[in-house]
Amino acid sequence: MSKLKIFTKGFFAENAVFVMLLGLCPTLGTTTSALNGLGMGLATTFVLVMSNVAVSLVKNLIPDKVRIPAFIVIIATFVTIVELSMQAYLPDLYAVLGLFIPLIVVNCIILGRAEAFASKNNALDSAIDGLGMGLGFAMALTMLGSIREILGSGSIFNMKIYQGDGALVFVLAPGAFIVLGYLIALVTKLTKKA
Amino acid sequence: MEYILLIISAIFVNNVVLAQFLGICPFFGVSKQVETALGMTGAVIFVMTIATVVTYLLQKYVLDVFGIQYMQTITFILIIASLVQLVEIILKKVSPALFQALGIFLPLITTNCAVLGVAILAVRPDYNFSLLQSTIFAMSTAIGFGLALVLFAGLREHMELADIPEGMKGVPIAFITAGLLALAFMGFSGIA
Amino acid sequence: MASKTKSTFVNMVVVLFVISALASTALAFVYQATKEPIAKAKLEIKKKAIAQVVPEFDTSYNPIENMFKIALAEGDSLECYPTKKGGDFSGYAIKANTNKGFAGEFWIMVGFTPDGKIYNTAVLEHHETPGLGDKMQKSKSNWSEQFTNLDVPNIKDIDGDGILIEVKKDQGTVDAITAATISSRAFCDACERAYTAFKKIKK
Amino acid sequence: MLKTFTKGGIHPPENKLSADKKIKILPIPKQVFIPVSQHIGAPAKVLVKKNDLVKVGQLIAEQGGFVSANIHSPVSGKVFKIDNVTDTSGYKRQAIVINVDGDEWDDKIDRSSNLKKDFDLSSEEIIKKVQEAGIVGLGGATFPSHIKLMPPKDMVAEVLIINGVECEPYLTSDHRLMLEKAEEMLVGIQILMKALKVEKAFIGIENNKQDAIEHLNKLVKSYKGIDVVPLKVQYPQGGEKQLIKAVIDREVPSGELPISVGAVVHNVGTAFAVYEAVQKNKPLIERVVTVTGKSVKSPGNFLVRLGTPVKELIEASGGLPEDTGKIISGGPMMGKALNTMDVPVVKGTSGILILPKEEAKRRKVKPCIRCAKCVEVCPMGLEPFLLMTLAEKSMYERSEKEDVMDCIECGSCSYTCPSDRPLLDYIRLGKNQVGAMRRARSRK
Amino acid sequence: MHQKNNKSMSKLIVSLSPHQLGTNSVNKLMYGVLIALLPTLFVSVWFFGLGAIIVILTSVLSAVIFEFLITKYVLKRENTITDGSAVITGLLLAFNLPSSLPVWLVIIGAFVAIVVAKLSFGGLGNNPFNPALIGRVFLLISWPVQMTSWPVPSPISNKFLGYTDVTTGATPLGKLAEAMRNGESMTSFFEKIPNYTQMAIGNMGGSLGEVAAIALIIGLVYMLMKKIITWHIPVSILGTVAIFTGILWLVNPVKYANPMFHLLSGGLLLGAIFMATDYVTSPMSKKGQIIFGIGIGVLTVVIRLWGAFPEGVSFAILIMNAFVPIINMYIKPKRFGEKAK
Repeated sequence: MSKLKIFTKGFFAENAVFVMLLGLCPTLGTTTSALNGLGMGLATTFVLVMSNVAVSLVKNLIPDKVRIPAFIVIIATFVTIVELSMQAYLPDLYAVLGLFIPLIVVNCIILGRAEAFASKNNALDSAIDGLGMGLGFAMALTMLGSIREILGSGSIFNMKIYQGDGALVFVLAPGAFIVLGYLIALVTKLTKKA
Repeated sequence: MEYILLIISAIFVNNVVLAQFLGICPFFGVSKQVETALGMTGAVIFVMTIATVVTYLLQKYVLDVFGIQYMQTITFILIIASLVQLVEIILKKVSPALFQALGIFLPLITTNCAVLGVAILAVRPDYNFSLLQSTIFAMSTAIGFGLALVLFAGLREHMELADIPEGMKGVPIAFITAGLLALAFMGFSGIA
Repeated sequence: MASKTKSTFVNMVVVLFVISALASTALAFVYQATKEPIAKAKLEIKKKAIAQVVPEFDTSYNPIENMFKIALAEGDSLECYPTKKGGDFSGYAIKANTNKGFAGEFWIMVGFTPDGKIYNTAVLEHHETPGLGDKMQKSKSNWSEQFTNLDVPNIKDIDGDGILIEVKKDQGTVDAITAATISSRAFCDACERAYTAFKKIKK
Repeated sequence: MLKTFTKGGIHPPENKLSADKKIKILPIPKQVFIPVSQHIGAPAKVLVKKNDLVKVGQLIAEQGGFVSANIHSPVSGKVFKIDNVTDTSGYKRQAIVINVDGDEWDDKIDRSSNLKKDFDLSSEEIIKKVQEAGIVGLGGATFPSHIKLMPPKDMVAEVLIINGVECEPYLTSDHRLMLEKAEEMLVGIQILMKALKVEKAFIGIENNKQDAIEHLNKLVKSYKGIDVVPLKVQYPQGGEKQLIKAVIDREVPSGELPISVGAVVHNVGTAFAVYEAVQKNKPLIERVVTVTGKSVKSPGNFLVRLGTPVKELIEASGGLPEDTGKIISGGPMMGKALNTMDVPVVKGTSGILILPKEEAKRRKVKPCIRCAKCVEVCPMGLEPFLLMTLAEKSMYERSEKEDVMDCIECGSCSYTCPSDRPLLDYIRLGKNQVGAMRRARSRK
Repeated sequence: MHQKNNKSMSKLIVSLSPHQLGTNSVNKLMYGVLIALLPTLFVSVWFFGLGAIIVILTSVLSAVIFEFLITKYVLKRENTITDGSAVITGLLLAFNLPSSLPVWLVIIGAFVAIVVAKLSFGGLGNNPFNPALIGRVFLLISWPVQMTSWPVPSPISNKFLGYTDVTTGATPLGKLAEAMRNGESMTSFFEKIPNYTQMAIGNMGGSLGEVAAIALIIGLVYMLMKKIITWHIPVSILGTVAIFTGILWLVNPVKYANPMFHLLSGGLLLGAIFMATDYVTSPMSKKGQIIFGIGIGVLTVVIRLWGAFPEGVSFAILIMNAFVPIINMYIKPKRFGEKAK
């Protein structure tokens, strides 16, 4: 597989959210606005790249039977690093994303990539894979966040684009599910044609 | 009364799936049939309650005491992962039939973020829960998860027999349904 | 390619132990490195909030270091951050909570001038409904401006229940946020609690 | 309050056009077609060959298994051929074709019309006579009657129920029989009671046959143990299980026979046939058939020799109307549509119904709106909408769990469906598939 | 002769029984519901004037147009307008809206009802949730301010052209929620609201179609007579609400309003008679329907008395809609000859 392909597959062909349906909790929970979605996406990307690299470096040292716990420890370490750094340097974003930051650890994408890719490939490829997957995830979250922000608050990245109140429901839980449902239908339709 | 409110709040008002977006993966993954949904519910109630009790004690008597709260994520997830293993082993021995039915879902509980999420929520300083409160909170949350899961499974089984348009079949319509279910559950808001 | 470590018991224990040890060490290091900034960030938020709700003050007298608690009832106390200007107390920022919110407890900072007027308010933390209750935040709407310079001691207690800061529906003077009466009422409750605490200082 | 069954049911327009038309004897046709499968169970075995000469009442095919029935020649003449002939099922099946020559009867048969009330036979002897005469259920189910007279060892018959309900719209053959052959029928009932060793018999008759109820009520006084039970008009009251529920308020458990609640049900036509077999030595060679339909010139009831082509019946009632869309053997609810008028009248033919094109057209099928009307009317307490969807989606395992096999195919669901969905068609498909599944399982 | 016969034979229609079908039809049922809604329509126009007409027309028209466009161009299925279900959805949606709601919101509501709640699932017969209620709740949560501004009704003669320029006031239930929160006694509360006669004829604030109890009950009687619906759902809902609120009222008449008030106020009658009885989204068996009704009754009272929303009928029906598949799965009609288990 070429490096480019490793990088781009995460955007469409194997997009974590639209195609693989992984990491749905943060996808729905943190996308009340485009910015929050982007922030969550980037935080996840960081953890994904770092844990992918770490896993691929130590993959041969870890006995198979304790593979999963070992991966979880590695992932949890990076998650905590993100959590602490965000608290220190981006307190506003941390306040918004809240619980979902520690929950990156149980995001199936990360353990999934560690299992499916990093434990079988070299560090560079794993890093590219993590970056591609992570950015694909971030893209999906930003897209969802943008739509919800536009429909729900009448703004995008906090810039007002129309007067008056949006449809509040899109900021709330029901809107998240509904928008993602139609988005997946749309993405499936477009990718099928292509 | 305080406990009743806690229970109602966790099951209906702040439903873990429909309002808090936790445990979405199993919510979609294990909701194709009501029967498996019921089994999964049982497993989650069990794991979530025990996990919360154990992590609560760990937080109060180890992490807080030694001032190493930053180890929270890492220790909690390890405890949950080993608990799931334990449940798997016990279930295999005690009820092979149930194990057969749930076998594939049990590992899923490890990555059920609702379990970790509830464990973390239960020790949040601003909640200031007692051990009993935490336990009730965890159990009610799990029941709320189960309620949403079973209702959703029923709706999906119903849709198996319906005439869903081609482009909406499968995942998309499942999300729309979940959205409408969440919309209905908004009616519970403010009960306290 | 190096051969894979075998799953013997010793190997497993050793590997897990080493990984955990490395992880803890790494975390301990990061924790140490971020401890200061986190504390600073938290302090910053508090400082900003205090500065928002009281008149300009002399930085020589640190309100955070001089924080004191005022008990309202058994096990219920509020934090007060006093400020000075030119040697005299120029304002009191009181961090008040209420559990009457739509989605549970929320925290606001209420600043008083020494004569008992509310100088300004700021929302610290809340879970109110986006688009409705969250309009009490300055960034979302100008609703909370009606609390600015609110002359609490001169409000007439019309319904005689001893509470001064109330929404109009409860015979008070405050306009509620449309469709979010509960949040508005809770906000008033927090202010009232802060005012009660303030009166205790004055005594 | 009149008695009826309690679950489901519909009340389609009765359309009993031929109710006051006396039974006419249809002339013997030139050629008759006698299928060897006129009953439920194994086909009868042919005993004659081409060119054999036969008399009226002569055994021409004998019982081909435990569940099967004898067949006698309804005419005299020469066997023309033994060939495959289209019957009411629409399939070609083996049949004996006889060219009619005169009307020469078997000597043993008493052809007089005088009423013979007394009989002195044991239960076993009666059953043997019934069996020999080839009598089957004449209500349409065509289940060999002698089997119903022999309850399994561990079960005892307590009561005989005579089905004079005739709940199918249009049909009047049973109604006429009750009016014109009442005494014979009552004697037949007494014979059946004797055979079953029961003391009690009820004749269930729907309230729309007031004259028959009155007539029989007068006559039963001189017959011990027989009562007439007027019933509220409701379809499908003629269904065995529904009738038992209506008359003696017992529910036959799912998958079991009426005898499990101590009841045996026979049709009025069967009772009459039993009379003729036992008292007159006359095997089952003719029956009453209603020919009806709104466009039919002169609807009527005919006493017809079995094997007579349907065409002859239609000719006798004024010919085939111009706008005919459908010819049905039986009633509009459970009858079978014919694809040709050449099919012969058989033991189970209770009527020939001719529907004009306008009524026969299938309506456009619309989506199910889940109005639950089919659930409301199902006399078996099933959920037809679900059974149809399951069959549509080939989910037969679930069909079985949803008790598809309990369906009695009364058609109430299809009748009532506002979306004109062919519920029963799909339920039949489900029943077939589940039946095949069960057979495959039992083979294992 | 033989030839000719065969020819005429080939025209015979052969199909499986039954050969005779009843006179029920979807159109007949749907138009029956529409007729049953007419009295309510009349009352709403009488009390809310031009506003009612604008909201109803917009809602019905946009529902029909959305149904037409989506079925034709997106789903590419047969036209379903004539079955009347889109008209009913549009009308019921309008009956659940205040008469002063801006037209563009009405259109959005109709879009959500028809496109999201109904056609996404494949149209009539497939949707698990009541489309009109989804439309209403969507609007209520998205635009709570507009959705809870209730014009004060006035007979048509007084103020026909009162669409934009109306005084608004709270519904009796809104006032009840206020009173309960303030710990006000019921005696003083009842002085503030219209009396029962006024409530029964619909002279109070509220959604278009929910105010007129008498008109709604006429509709119910009509539908029962025409066998469009059975009594099970409406009676179990209303009965449950009456019993539940009755018990609370007997225990503490100062704190809780009496059952009569609960029955006449808000959208309870509209919901129980026209929304919960929607064929598609209610259980199939009678037993199931009664459970469904009891569930709606209980949830309605719970949300009314303790929830954030003054009126809970819509939510209660939607929540119970979600239970319908489970109810259908486990509550079966009693089979004939069912063996005791």
